[in-house]
Amino acid sequence: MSTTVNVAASTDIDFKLGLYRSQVALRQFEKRAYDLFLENLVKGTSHLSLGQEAIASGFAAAMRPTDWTFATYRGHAHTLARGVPMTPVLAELLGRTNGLMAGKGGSMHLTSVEHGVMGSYAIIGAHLPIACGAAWSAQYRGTDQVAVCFFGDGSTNIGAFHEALNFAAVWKLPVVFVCENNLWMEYTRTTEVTAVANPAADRASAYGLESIIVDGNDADAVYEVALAAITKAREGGGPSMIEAKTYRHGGHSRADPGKYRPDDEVAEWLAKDPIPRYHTRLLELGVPETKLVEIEKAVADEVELATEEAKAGAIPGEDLLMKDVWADGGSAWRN
Amino acid sequence: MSTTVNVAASTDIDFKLGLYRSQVALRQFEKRAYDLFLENLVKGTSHLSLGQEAIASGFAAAMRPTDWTFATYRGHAHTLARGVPMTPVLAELLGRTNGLMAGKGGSMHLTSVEHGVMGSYAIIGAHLPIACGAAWSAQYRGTDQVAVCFFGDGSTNIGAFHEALNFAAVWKLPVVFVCENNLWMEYTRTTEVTAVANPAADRASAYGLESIIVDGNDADAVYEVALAAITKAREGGGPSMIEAKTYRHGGHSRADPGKYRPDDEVAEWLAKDPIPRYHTRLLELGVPETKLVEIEKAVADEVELATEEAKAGAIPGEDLLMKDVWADGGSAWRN
Amino acid sequence: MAQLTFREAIARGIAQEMRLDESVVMIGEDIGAAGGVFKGTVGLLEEFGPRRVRDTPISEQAILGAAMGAAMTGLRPVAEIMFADFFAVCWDIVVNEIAKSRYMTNGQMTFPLVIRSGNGGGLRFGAQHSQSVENWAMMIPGLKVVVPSNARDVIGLMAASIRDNDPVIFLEEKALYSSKMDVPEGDIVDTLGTAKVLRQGTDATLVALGNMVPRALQAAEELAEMGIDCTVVDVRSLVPLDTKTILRETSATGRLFTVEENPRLCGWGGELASIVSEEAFYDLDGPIVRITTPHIPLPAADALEDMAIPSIERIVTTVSKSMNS
Amino acid sequence: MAQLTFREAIARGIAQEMRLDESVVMIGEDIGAAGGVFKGTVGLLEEFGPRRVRDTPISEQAILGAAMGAAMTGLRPVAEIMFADFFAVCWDIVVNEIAKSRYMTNGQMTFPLVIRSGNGGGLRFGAQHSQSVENWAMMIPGLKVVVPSNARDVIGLMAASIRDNDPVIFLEEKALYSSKMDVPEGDIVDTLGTAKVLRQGTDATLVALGNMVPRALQAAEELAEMGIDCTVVDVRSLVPLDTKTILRETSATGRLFTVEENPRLCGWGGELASIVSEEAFYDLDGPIVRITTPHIPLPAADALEDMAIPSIERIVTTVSKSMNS
Ligand SMILES: Cc1ncc(C[n+]2csc(CCOP(=O)(O)OP(=O)(O)O)c2C)c(N)n1
Ligand SMILES: Cc1ncc(C[n+]2csc(CCOP(=O)(O)OP(=O)(O)O)c2C)c(N)n1
Ligand SMILES: [Mg+2]
Ligand SMILES: [Mg+2]
Repeated sequence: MSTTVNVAASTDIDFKLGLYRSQVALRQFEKRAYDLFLENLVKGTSHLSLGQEAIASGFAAAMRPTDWTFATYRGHAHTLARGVPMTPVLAELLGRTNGLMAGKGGSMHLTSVEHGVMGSYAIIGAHLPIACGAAWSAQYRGTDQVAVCFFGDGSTNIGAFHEALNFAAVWKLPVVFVCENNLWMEYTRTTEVTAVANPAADRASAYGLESIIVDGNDADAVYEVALAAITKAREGGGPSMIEAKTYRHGGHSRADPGKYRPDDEVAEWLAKDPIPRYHTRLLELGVPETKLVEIEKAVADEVELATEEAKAGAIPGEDLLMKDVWADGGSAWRN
Repeated sequence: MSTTVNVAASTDIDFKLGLYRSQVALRQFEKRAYDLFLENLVKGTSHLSLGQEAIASGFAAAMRPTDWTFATYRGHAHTLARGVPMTPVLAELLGRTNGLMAGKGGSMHLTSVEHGVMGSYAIIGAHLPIACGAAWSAQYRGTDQVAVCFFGDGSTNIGAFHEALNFAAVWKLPVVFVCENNLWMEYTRTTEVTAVANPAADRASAYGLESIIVDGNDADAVYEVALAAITKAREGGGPSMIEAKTYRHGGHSRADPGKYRPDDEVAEWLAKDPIPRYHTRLLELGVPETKLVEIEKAVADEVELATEEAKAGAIPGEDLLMKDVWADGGSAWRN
Repeated sequence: MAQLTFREAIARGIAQEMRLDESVVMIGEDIGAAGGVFKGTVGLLEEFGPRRVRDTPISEQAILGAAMGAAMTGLRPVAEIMFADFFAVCWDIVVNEIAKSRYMTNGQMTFPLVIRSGNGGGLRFGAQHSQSVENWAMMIPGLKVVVPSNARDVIGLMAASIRDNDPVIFLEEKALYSSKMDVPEGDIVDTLGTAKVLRQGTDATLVALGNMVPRALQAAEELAEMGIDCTVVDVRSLVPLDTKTILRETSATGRLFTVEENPRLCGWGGELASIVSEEAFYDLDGPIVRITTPHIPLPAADALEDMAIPSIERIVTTVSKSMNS
Repeated sequence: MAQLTFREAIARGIAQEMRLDESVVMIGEDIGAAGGVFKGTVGLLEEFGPRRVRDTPISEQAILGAAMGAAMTGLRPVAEIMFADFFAVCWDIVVNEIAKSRYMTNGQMTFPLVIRSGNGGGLRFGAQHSQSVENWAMMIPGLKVVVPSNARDVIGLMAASIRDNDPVIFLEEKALYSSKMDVPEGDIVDTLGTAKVLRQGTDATLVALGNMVPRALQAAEELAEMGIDCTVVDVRSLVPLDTKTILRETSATGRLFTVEENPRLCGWGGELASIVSEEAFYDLDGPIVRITTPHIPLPAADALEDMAIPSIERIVTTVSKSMNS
């Protein structure tokens, strides 16, 4: 697989249809996840990326299967975008044995090593240094794998962010840091507690990096900037940091209605919803509406099937509880 | 006490003689501390500021007695410069009951609350957020106290640095961060592991702060920049970060000869020794050599006396061991 | 008397002290307008204003560093670490700085501060948002550790913690936030280092903490029906530790069972076992038994989490089996 | 046979494994040209080059994050945290990430990594550079914890730790770095989870760890002269824990004494006490006694530090007093 294939692809309608499908899939999946949360079938918590799909989809399109994704608790989209099937993801949310981690991780910790989804991390900042480690390993072993690490705007104020950025820059690691700036932390506006206007981009120079901002609600734009950064990393050019401007349509987590946000701000961003935008763009490029409806329908069927399969999953038992603390598969701490 | 007094003083010979005396005192004290270390009277470890005295002295001169200093394990100079007498500091290094903390803290943790020396911290980065807290308290209580926080070049790569800088900027706290850039961490050159050339100054913009670099081997220059930053903080203008370029004459700690550093680099910096430089400047300003010799002699006597007094201090006993874990003076964790 | 939830009790306890003492200030993430992620600080911004109730960036080291610096210069901060698991990102400030600085400075500094945090499991949040960290803190000289088990105690122990001149780690059991009870009106101030005997029995002593207290009590009821009459002690604070009550109640029945939510190794129950097996050895009639979460990270799925954390059923089975063997 | 210091044994143990396995890499502050602040890595840069022995910025979270990310993708990193106290600045990566991720991912990931660190007191470094953190790690499910007490064990346990597919916290007792012993030539590989009986007695069992092992042995000699014949067990690894040996040796003498450098609360000795008082209760002839540093931060002055950490004299006095009462 070579990067030129991808570059060519970006001008290609089939490629764009793929990007559309990906975004629609993330959207429909998460809407379903939300419904299941309200039905009390998703226990615990869940953080949706509704409105932010263009970023996960655009990056995934620019990555090779052997590349690595590091996501946060808001990681459904990043997991699915890499090709992980819907059923195990949904089953994981439901805490079933057919879940991606058999229910042991839950919504915040989606991981599928076989798809290069190297974990979702629920402690702010932690995965930035961990992504550096994967990148170091690629560098050491001389593979040309790249690690892509997603995090939020509010996460730029924690210590691990700083350590990872400097470390990656000094070691020239093949890692791409992606700040999804959706303007808000949980219930607090990030600029109220951040010394600069662009929490990631305005700090790139502190690590000798270029300041890169992209419209995170435009999958094509995301794809272009992603491909450039990933290619640079792959070719030994070291890390990049990209700040993607976006917005979450819903609340922070669970059933949060997000009422702390001004109505006009929400309205402004709903108007910039990446999916209708991309839909319009495809129509303008001459794609027939029926083609798009067909995609949406296919996704809806996939979600339906995944829901059934997930709900049919077994409830995990004691065998799973005591399994895999250690590499030998067990949990014994004594003889 | 008002800032105008200090501003006037900076052009005053007596003030400059005070700065000279301060630097000489720090130098002679630490040379003695080193001798006592070699005699195995200073147990544990000790980190000297030989060559860096102009920074501690210049800042102390710009501070009011009610202001606060936060120092590192390399904190002898910062402690003495604030007016803490030599005897308790030396006795602390010797682990005696007449030590500043009766031997319980040791060389790395010098603290004298009565002099505004709010501790010396031996975990890299930790005291930057703590200094923010003192500054917050001044802001909250409406006093015009300022916190001054010293740290090394290598310390700019740890998470706490980042968190503190952002926090101070957002809350507009009266705190001045001072990076003493002596080019080296323990045995590694800081630029080898840092993404930017000026580890503090090149990152100021990441916190919306001005980039400020000063010749750390020129006490007058340090004083000027310190006074400006402290005054700004005192007047509600928020934090500053200053990078002072300097060099340590000796090794990192204990008896380290510092052989990892190139000879010519050491020679270049020895030629920039702040004390002979200041000596020459004073002569050029018309101060008679005898006056300077007199100061040096007075300091030597002070060091001699402190040595005797420190050595005469008692060895601490069990009463001290079990004292002051808690605010009630005791250490009981049970009834 | 008013019915009060555990989460409402948090705000009431803090408010009680903030009204009395201007030096009490609050700092944390989303504690202001949002009222805290667990709604433990609802109403405090409104009553005390943004000068005393301050939202912060996601910078736990800065939060606790600020609390420490403020405490050493005269304030009495109440800091929030949202989930107790996040202590791991600011542990240095807690254990190396706050806990040690009074001792290292030979008493020159005091640190009258409280660090509140949502602790423990039961909410299906998975391994990084469900830990019981009371033992992390108990292990560190210089920290006091308080874990209330009901709304009334929340108020009284919160007041005592804020008034205390030492750093207190105040752990709010997440599984209890929505529990309710009648709480008297007016100021409530309790005393740290006092365990409570909630039930007096003759056969065995169950010592429990936090979220395990209601379970131990319920188990004791069921055990009573089986003919095993248990004393139940609520530890309430691990440091200071009311060893007097625990030793007395253990000696009286001759049997000690600890009920701990933490994974087994180095839990507070081990410490109790060592104290009892040294100081009340000759009063013991049988083995000391610990009922804990197994030594594993907490799983997310509800079914798995329920198996992991000591249940009433497991307490009943373990005690009855051991008493009948 | 060659006389080897404890610090030389560190480098020898690592080199032995690096020669065998290209995936073993080292990361830490000043570990390269400087050979480590405690000179535990001298010669490794020279033999293995800067690709495999890498100096880092002062960024402990980055160091351990890097080790974790590398381990999950096929390397076997040996990371250094210079002083064990500094675990507090990167504790999240250790406890929330490294320790839990295998379990959370249902075994999709393994973390074959070793984190070495200079542990404990005795060097007059004061409270922030002298802590014993073995219990911090023992407390966390998903971590193995190894604490060797002599140069030969350093090599064998280091090799075992590097070969182990789980994360190992490998604590190097600072007070032992300059201790010396005869060590056979050739590769040495030991087994984790095996305690060693260093002395066999009939009256009491002393269980010790790390720097306390030579003291317990010496104390046993002195106690023997007083007519008290002690078994001495070196725990060597806290996780996995060789409870078989400890239970057997305790049951044989009927008395257990733990010798712990850690401040008292929640130390491993408490865990042992709870295991023994549950599983060997009927074999015990008297109280279980723990000999620990009092629950205080460690003071810097030599005189004070010597009073704080269990001394041979204190061990002798405590054991003899308890045995004769
Ligand atoms: C160390 C730490 N502190 C606090 C939290 C609680 N928390 C979870 S998400 C979140 C907001 C994060 O905001 P941002 O980085 O902008 O990401 P977003 O949720 O908007 O995607 C907070 C404070 C956490 N998980 N970890
Ligand atoms: C968190 C942490 N990591 C590592 C150390 C060990 N250490 C002590 S001083 C030092 C070098 C610091 O260099 P710099 O910040 O430039 O200060 P300098 O010693 O040059 O004054 C290191 C790595 C520490 N004390 N704390
Ligand atoms: Mg956000
Ligand atoms: Mg330096």
